[in-house]
Amino acid sequence: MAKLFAVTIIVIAIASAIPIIMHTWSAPEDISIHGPIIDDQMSETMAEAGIAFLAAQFVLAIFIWMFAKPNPGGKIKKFPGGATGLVIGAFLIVGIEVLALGVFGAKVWADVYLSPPGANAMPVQVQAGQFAFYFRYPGPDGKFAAIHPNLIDESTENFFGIDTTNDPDAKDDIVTAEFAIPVNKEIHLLMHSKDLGHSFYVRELRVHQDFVPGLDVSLHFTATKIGKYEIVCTQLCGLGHYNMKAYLEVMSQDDFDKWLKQQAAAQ
Amino acid sequence: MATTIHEPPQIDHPHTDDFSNGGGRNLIPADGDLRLTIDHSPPPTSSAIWVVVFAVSMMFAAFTSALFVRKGSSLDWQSFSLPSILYFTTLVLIASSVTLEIARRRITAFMRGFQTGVENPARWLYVTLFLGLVFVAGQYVAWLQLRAEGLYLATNPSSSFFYLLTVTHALHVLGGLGGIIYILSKLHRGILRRNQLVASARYWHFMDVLWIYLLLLLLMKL
Amino acid sequence: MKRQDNSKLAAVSVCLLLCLVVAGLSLSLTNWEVSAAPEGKITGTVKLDGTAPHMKGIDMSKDPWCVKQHANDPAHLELVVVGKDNGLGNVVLYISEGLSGDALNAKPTAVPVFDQKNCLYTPHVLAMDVGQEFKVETSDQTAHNIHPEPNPLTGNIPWNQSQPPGAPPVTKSWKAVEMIHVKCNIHPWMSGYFAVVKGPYAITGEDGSYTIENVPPGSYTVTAWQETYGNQTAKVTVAGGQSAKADFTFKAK
Amino acid sequence: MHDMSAPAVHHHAPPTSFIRKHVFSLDHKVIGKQYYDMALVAAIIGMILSWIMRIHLAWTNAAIPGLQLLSKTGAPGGVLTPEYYLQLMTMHGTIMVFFVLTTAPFAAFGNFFLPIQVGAEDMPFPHFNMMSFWVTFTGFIVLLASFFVSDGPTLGGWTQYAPLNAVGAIAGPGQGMGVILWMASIALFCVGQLLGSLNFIPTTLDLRTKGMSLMRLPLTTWAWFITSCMGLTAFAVLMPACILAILDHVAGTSFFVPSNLVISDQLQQHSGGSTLLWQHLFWFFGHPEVYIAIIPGIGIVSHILITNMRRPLLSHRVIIYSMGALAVLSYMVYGHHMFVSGMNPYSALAFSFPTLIITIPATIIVLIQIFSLYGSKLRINSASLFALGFISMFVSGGVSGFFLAQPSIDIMLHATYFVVGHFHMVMAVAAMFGIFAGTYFWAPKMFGRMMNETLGKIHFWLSFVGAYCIFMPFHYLGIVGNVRRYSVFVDDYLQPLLPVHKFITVAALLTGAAQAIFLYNLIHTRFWGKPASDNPWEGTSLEWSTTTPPPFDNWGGKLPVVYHDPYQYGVESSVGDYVMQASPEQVKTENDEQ
Repeated sequence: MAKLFAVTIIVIAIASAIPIIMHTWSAPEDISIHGPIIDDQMSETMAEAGIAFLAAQFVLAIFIWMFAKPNPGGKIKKFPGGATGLVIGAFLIVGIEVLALGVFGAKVWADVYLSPPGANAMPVQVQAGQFAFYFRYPGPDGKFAAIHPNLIDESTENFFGIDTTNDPDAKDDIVTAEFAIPVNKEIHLLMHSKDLGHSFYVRELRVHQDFVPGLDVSLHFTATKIGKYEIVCTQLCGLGHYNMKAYLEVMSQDDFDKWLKQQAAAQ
Repeated sequence: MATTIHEPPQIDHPHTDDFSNGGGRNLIPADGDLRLTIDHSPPPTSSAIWVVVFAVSMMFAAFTSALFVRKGSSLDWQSFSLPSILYFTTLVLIASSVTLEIARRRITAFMRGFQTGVENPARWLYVTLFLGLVFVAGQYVAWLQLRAEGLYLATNPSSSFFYLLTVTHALHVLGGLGGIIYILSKLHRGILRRNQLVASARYWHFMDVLWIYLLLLLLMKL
Repeated sequence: MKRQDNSKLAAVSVCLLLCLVVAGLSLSLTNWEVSAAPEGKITGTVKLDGTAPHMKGIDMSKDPWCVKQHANDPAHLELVVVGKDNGLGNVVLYISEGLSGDALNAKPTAVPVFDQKNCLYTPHVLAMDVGQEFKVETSDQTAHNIHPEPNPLTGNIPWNQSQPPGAPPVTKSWKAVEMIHVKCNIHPWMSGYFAVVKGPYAITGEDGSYTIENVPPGSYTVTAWQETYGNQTAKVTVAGGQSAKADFTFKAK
Repeated sequence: MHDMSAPAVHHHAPPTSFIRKHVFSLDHKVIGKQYYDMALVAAIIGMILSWIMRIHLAWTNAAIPGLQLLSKTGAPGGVLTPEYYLQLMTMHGTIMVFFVLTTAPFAAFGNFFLPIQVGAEDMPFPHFNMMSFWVTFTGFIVLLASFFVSDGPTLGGWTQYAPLNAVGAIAGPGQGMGVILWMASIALFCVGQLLGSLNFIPTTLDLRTKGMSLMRLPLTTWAWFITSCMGLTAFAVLMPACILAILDHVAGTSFFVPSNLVISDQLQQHSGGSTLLWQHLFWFFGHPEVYIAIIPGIGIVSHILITNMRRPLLSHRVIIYSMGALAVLSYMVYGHHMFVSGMNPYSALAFSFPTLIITIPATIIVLIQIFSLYGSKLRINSASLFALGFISMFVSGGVSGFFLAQPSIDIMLHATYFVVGHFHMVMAVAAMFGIFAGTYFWAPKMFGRMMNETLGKIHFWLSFVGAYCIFMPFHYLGIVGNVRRYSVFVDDYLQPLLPVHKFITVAALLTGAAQAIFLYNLIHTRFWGKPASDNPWEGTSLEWSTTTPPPFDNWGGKLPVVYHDPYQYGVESSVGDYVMQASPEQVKTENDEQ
């Protein structure tokens, strides 16, 4: 029984590791400028955690294999070094490991989150609401019209509650359901929630940020590859949470200009 | 191989100690051979009261941090001045702590037999009880005053926190009054134990300190 | 013999009386309509004065299934639906004053159906009587939620429930007169109305014409309600078995 | 005046009526069993809910026969609606976290064994102890009641984030009465557990019998003591948070709801609340809660392993200090749940390092447990198998913590199935294995009868392999970016993952069905099992010194006296390779603490 158990643990450990090593399921290819360092940090952690996982399971299995016998009259033995050795070992190995991960991870985090957006970053506002994202481009004047919550009316497609009759800034704001951006251009995304907590998650962009109702947060990124990607909500927001999404279209600058014109005409 | 050193000393009943229902660990170990730790633990009631004090403190700490976060998070905070009756109730509560301390000493002395035949030791407990009720009534008057000013629970975060903190505190004070009534009934039936008295007194003083803290918090932050 | 005749007469009259009672009973039980004067109807057209406002297109890109359904037929808002000759569609007409008794309280047995089709509501406005049962169905392969938002003060209770593809219809009714906005939160552009009225009602087709059937003779105020332009009223008198006419014109803003 | 110097009679006589004996009992053993039974019922409900969710995830349009009877609107024709999926998910999480993982290893086993293991007759405040159970039970009933309100239980997830939890029915089904019942239930639960801590702490500190110094307490007692200290802090914070949320909900205050929210086109009246405030308060409770669920498991597993290895762990003290370190650190790490929540990015760094550091005491515990196996005489039985399975699960779930502790990687993994896999392994399955191990180990003492070993082993194999089959693939899904809390996978990129979900569902159904073996074994044992001897496992701690089952006052009027450290195995004594704590016998080689 004990030997079977030991073998089971080893088989499970190896079987668990295979899909990771073979990359059977892996994160999609990165399309952002800041993504590669996150991916590196990820694979580094994967290697360290994987070794720790396999080592611990193997040692557990081997000890179960070796010592699960009645052995009447036999004396118990102590692992050389005892608890002191283990504690020192844990402090040294795990301590150094987590310190390394922590320091490098902090650097990655700082690179992503603590750097200000560039001066030429293109501002786009995204508004999350039950259960859709809407995007707003400031138009030629570069200014976003003020949001009047009492004017928000989805049945007339006034998703942002902008005052088109009285507010001059509102005339050229372009509101879309799709998020189109030019490739290789830094985007400064201003995040606003209309109702509840939502989240903005694009796997390929390595971007993930919650919307905070009552507080506008922003993030910035640069996409490097043309294509169509999914934006999904990851913060439970109600019954339609599973279907709260939008599409990110990374286009060439020409296509984007064309698209924007087309959208402006449709307003 | 093994040798039995002596018959295991069995204890007939652990609760022979006068006023404590602390475990048998309070007894001095009978045998020198064994690595026994002499550790005089207090009766469970007194550690329990610290547990209660800690839990209540955590709760009010949570409310306090909520108040700080809430006040810092937005611009809709409207200050208002506290109803002046609160200063009166504060004095009443402090006075009640003093009377309770007098009562505690008298009852302790009475139980030790130092002052047999002196005046009814319960008298000061009744005074404390009365002062406690006056305090709660005073808080109620304060709420009525705010209501008259049009400040309801949901009017503004400041009034929300005011009601929240004072009502929660008043409920805990009522709990303390329940404790005093419990002590009184035990006293009259002659089955009061000192640690119960001490525990209730500690709780009551804690309510006192907590109220002063809350008053300062409300004064500074509201 | 005279006595015999009398007794015959008595027997006959008793028989007649019995017949009358039976007839009366059955009449009262079957609500035999012959007893009342023949009912009339109100017809007319609703038109829009001016140019129809531009109805924005709907970008359904959040749900690719919806996009696919509208690949060849772009969807647009239905706030104002104008047909030929400026006929105004989706206008609810009902008798707001003058009804009484049975005509007011009669409940139609028909069950109107509100379908969710291609990520839009069909019909856009569903009219019904107070207490009348209606059905909400889905023809779509994507889940919707039906979220009517009545004013809580009217006594109508709001509800909000999903209908996944293939789910059985939801049958409901409303307690009070109200124009209730209904929306789907999963597809925020989906917007429609439950027009809950008392008594006979009609809704205009795309050409703006309507007919309110089963109106007993009398003088009435007819109200026309359009979701963007609001209410208009007209006085009409319906004669038994006749059809009265009431036309309405809404001004484009 | 009466004579006030008379000592009170603390000793309560055994009750005779059925109600006082089995229902409103003051006996900590009966209360422990009541907690156990409640947790069992809760676990069955929670598991059935997980089945329904898994079936729905794998075969979205499949009708589950009979489900429409539970809710006609939630499951028309037996097919789950998106909201009912979320409602069941919320109930699954809440029931499992609060009413199974907290009550079974802590309140159930702790109530039964803590007083016995310290050598006390009962808890110091039996009335509070009784209240503790009945308040918790009321909380459970209130939670279940939300299944029967018109629009069903809340759908906000077990974390109940603001402002979804505070804006009312406008936010969707279940957000009206469902939320209020949830908040009330959890507030009651907090009160119940605070009353429990009120008993656990003084019992451990003050009611230890003669000779029972703190370091002579078994690891289980230490685990329960540390857990109750944590509970005292955590539940005392969650309860006020629930009160604030209820006020926001029913009284119109704005603690958590900010201004200018437009929900379903309707402008809300609240103003200026802070949504992050809820998250801070919740996770200040929530992260310690994870350790409240797992530390008793660590204690139970250590206790069982020691008995079955026939040797003490390499160090008694280090395990205790490590558990203490886990408890203290768990309050400094809660922010790692909020890396992408919009809180200050600098505080993400401040929370990341303690989160990584907390792996050190956890690693020490695991290493000591594993390396104590070296040179032991391991006995394989159902209890020790589950204990070893616990270690394996704890390691598997623990290493994924390296990822989630780092804010930069959390960008990819936050709110994905990776997180779900992580906490299910480290907290749910591991804690469950601790409960199972404890049940097989202590059933003789609790019920006076031996569990069936063969059935126990079958149960173990199916559960162990099954749990890995269910929860390992969760990690792979998470790495791809499969978002959690989705009722249907409509997204393009999630479609190719459906085969994995189907595999998980089949594994979950089989593993769940295997729990029927346990249930049968448990019920059969309680009524018809083989009667157990006083010390079937040749254990040393005090629970094995008393009779099976223990008498009403645990010791038959004679308190034990403690002469030894708790785990004197591998010695030579008159009874075998062990000497009991309460045995005055002196043996040649005591296993002293280094």
